[in-house]
Amino acid sequence: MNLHEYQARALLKAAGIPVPDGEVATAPNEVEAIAKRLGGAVVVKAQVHTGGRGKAGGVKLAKTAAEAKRHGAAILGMQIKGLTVEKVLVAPAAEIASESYVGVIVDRASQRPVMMVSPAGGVDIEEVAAKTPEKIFKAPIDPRYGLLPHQAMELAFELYDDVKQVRQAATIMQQLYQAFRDAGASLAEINPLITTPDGEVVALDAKIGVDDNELERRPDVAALRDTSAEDPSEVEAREMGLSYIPLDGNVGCCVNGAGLAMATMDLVKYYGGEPANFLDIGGSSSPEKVVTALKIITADPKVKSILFNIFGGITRCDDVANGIVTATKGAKLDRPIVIRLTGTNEELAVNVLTKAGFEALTDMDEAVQQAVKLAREAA
Amino acid sequence: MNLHEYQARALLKAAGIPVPDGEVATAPNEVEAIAKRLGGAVVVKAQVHTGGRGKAGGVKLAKTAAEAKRHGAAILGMQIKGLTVEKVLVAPAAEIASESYVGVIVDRASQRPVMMVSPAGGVDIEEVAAKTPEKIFKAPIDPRYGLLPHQAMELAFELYDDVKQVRQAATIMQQLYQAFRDAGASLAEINPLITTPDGEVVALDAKIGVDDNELERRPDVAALRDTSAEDPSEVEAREMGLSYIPLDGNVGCCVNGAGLAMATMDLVKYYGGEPANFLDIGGSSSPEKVVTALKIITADPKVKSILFNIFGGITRCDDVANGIVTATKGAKLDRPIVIRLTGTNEELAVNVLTKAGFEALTDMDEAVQQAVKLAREAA
Amino acid sequence: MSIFVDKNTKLVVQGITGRDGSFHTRQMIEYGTQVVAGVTPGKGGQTFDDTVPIFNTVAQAVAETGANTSIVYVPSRFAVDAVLEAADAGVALIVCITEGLPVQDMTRVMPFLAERGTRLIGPNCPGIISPGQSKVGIIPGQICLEGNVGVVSRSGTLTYEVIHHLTRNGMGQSTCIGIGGDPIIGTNFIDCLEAFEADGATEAIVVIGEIGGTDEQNAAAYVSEHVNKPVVGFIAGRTAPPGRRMGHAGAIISGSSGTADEKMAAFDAAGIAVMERPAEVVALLKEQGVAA
Amino acid sequence: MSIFVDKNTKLVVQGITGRDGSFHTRQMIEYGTQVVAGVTPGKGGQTFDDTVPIFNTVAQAVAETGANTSIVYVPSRFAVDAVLEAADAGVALIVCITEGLPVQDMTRVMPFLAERGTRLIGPNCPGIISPGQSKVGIIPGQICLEGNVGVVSRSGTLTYEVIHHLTRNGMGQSTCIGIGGDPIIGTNFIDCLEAFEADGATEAIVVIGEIGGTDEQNAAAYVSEHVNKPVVGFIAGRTAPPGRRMGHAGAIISGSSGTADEKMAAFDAAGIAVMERPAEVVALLKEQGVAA
Repeated sequence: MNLHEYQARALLKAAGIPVPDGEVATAPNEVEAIAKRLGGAVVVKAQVHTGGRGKAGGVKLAKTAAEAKRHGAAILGMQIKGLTVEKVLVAPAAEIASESYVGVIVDRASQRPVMMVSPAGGVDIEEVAAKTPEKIFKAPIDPRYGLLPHQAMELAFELYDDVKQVRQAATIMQQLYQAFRDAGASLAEINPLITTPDGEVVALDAKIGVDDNELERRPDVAALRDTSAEDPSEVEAREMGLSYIPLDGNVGCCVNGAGLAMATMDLVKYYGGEPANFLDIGGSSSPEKVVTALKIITADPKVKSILFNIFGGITRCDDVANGIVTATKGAKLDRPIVIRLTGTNEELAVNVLTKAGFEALTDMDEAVQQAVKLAREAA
Repeated sequence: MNLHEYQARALLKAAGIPVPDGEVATAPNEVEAIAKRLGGAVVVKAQVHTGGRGKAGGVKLAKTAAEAKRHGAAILGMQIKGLTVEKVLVAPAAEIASESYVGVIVDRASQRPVMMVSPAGGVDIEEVAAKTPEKIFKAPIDPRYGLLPHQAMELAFELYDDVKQVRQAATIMQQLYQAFRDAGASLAEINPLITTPDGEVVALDAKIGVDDNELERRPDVAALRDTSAEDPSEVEAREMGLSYIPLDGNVGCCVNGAGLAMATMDLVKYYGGEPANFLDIGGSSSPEKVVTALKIITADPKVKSILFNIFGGITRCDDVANGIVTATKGAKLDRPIVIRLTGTNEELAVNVLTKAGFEALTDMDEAVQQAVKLAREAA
Repeated sequence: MSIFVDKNTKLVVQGITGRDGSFHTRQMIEYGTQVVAGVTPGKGGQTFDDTVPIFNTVAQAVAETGANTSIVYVPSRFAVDAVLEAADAGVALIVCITEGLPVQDMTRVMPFLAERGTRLIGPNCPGIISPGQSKVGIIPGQICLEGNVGVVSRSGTLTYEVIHHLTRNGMGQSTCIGIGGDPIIGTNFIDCLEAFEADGATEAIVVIGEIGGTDEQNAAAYVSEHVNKPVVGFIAGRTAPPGRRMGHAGAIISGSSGTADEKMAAFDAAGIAVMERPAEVVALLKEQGVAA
Repeated sequence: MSIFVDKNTKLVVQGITGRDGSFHTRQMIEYGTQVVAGVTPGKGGQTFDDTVPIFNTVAQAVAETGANTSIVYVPSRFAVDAVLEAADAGVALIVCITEGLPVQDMTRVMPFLAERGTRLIGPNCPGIISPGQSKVGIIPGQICLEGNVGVVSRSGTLTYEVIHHLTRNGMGQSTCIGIGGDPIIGTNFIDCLEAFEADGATEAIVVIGEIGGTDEQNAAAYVSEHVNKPVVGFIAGRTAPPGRRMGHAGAIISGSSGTADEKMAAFDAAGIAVMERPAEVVALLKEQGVAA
């Protein structure tokens, strides 16, 4: 789960990191009021879960409250990479003497958190890593000890010469790691970490990604989820325990297991089609989950054919078959469906489906080819 | 630094451990008022930094508030092992179904904290360990992980059969370890941990010893120090950075270094005398410290002769000499003094002392023998 | 022969009386796995299905039954401690089926296991099966066949799909292992490749990867240096969009890194025959000289 | 020869510009110790007394100067991290003079050092000197004499007293080491006994213990099994009352355990000649056949 910039800023502030003031607005009038309260020039920043806000026109500088209001009106409601801007952050425009990057991630290869810093801040850090890797400095963190003071100091000396700024940055890194721990984050970064003309070290922009597996034990963090910033179908799927990601194609996929779901999408593409979504109904599937899955898939107007690919293990094929039958009992499906089932209770499932007038296949390649063909014919 | 029972109870309560109500009183009237508030039978317990309160008559059961007041009057002001009782804890008398012991200490041998439990609670745990070691169960704690849930459960299954009580005890152990961590303790124990007739697990008495080295960074814990419960001369010594422990002998000792101070005491005994105290003036000694040291030693009426034993290293012998001269400038010492100095700036020191009319020796055995002889002559 | 589990595997089931634990314990026993003990705190002294003794703690179970392997079915909020408990009790292998373990917790679990020399498979995995010998996990026994192909995968049902093709075509398996879909897992591809290479019963290896991370690239490098047996590979997620978790917590393309194309290229460069479709597994193995 | 420090010791001083650090650095240089670097964050690039380069971090100091040993003089609230920093920087030996380190912190420091194979002497110790070769700490150099008696002690000035007797009587020392007065210390009696036993220059060993803990008892057991060189011992605190800390955080009799009598009895049982007074050290060594 990604947090909005304003949420991440609040967590960093709570951890003691110096962050400029700033408030969130959902309407141009609010933007104006906040800008007045702050006084001076402000920056109006779209709060959406995607990068490249600046390039898309979602970040604007305003010298007056009236100008801030105009920017607010332009940015609120704007579409950035398919997401609608519902909120903007209004913050004082900072004077910047230098820009650095400070971030902590869980590194898969070393199986540890790693603190990374770069004196080349304010730009895409992946680009820095790719083009000038010598400008990235890392400290592996033993999570049993946390980020040790000397590790933070060693990194901070790569950013600054002034020992006062070095100590400030080292403290900020330790606070950032603490925020990362406390939020159950998989990523927490400050980009840029700036120095002001009078030498203070301040976090200007913040990004925190939370490990979904942490949410159960961190209700305060879970409460930060902003479903208004998400696709409603994804929200509905998640609430039913389904894993759903909409895509651009026309073959709606419903699969048990993430790997098989990806392999199914890939096979759709292999046979000349385009998958309309990733959808994993999970291990312990019930007929109810299948009903929801079908509802979500059919709600997508781009979908021209529906493909079920089920390899029964814990998932019982008859549960899936019953779900399909239940979901289509009221209203007949308006798009063709191809069902592939094999494994646990395969025979029961075929029985259920045949009785309800559905055909059931057992071979994955055959099913995918048929679904692609039907989508092409319907298009 | 040892905490009083009532302070330890408060820390455990703050950590979430079920502890019966109870309040502290310094006067019999207060005892009565608390007993009234609590209602029912109460126990009045002397709050002193020593064991064996019960045997000394410092713990009494009262059925009525009036009886509680009488007990309060008897116990307040009582002497237990040389300590005056200034405070009593008044707590409800608990009904006890079973008594266990739960404690955590820093184990020197394994260099780890160790959680210890015993179903034989309510008695001196050292005795249990000596006589029935099979009734003591231990779990070494990796401080990087803390007391793990399964470790607490394993120990709790040694105390109880009922899984509800097992879980309660396991939770209490984890809370106890947390309190131990948070207080910077070297020991934290609950003895007894009782079950009530209706099956609840409750901490009846608590003991916490804090590592003095933790106090600098834990001002809240340091604030719990009750100097009224200590020997005033020890308090004064500590505030000057001296380490002082009064004993029963008549040769007052002033030494630099703890090991040498003990060896000096031992040598006093070896030559037939009795040391009046342990006193280490520490490494970086100043004339001021020496003045305080002499003041503390001479304030003890049992002291018949004074022995300085200084091996100069970081400690400069002339600092010590100047301290002795300063301290005796106003009023001549009313007891004989023997001074042994060797090491850093020995010659300067001898000069200073000789000018002021003191003799200076360089051999430890010789000095100790002289001090013992002088004490014996004065006695 | 086989890797990690075999006829000598003596299993303790953590969470044996739970919904998943009891169901799969019966399946494992039916398959022939030596399930010697179960653990549910407070049920110590009882017996599961009149056959398996239940203990309050893993330490007791190990002491009483000599269990050398543990499987964890407990709910996610208890699973981290269950793994640590099994490691403290001294089992050599822990298989953690439970999903949903926080990744920061896993960064603390791994050095704990390393200090004790304990192998973990998973979490969030289907477990491991050595056909004809022992099944520790949830891989359906009836789709497997005793044989000489080693299968290792980050996935569950996709693995079944591949195993299914092998079995239908008479290609049995030495061991099939699902290493799990999380970003941090106890046993990775290289661990399995090393074991398969050393295993006398394994003649060829199937590696099933997916997007996210660099485990497949590392595996490829390992294969080209240390593996002499034929290796066939598949990568799921060629159509996955970047920046989105595809069900598995670990299946995410971060920026431009961890794509299927990059992994397939790494396989190819290492001499691993890359399948375009799961159904190609049999044909590719035959091309590598493996007999059905 | 000697133990732990010698002519090849290249020392980095942590806290070189502090009050104690600067004073003792000058003393060590005067004694002949190779002080190759100092560390004070923010003073990197400066030079101490025009001779010793100062660095911002220990890692830099080690990288630039090849320092293999570190000494910690920083105030107690920074000392734990200073020790960890030196270990991370890869020095083989850390001597921590600073006192006042919380014992719970030490329980976390010890496994950190063990993982890195770093030896710690101290904390709360006077350090170590190999007369004529190198002095790392605060033991006064002028009271020492090159020779073949190894001295190990939990104390500071009491050790000086014993060394003084040795030197005045012509009995030189191979190495004198103060292991510190805290309950948890990096190097204990056994570590030193093992090293002295293996050291060609050491012919006899003096062990100076005190009340509290069981280190002396363990040392005695070790001596009777593994040490063939003559050992002479002293225990301070025969007159110490139980339950009181005698200056050193570790010098406390808990209940009835850790008394001087019990330690002296253990020494005696192990064949260690026990001094009644520090002044007896020379006579007892001579009885053991050590020549002045």
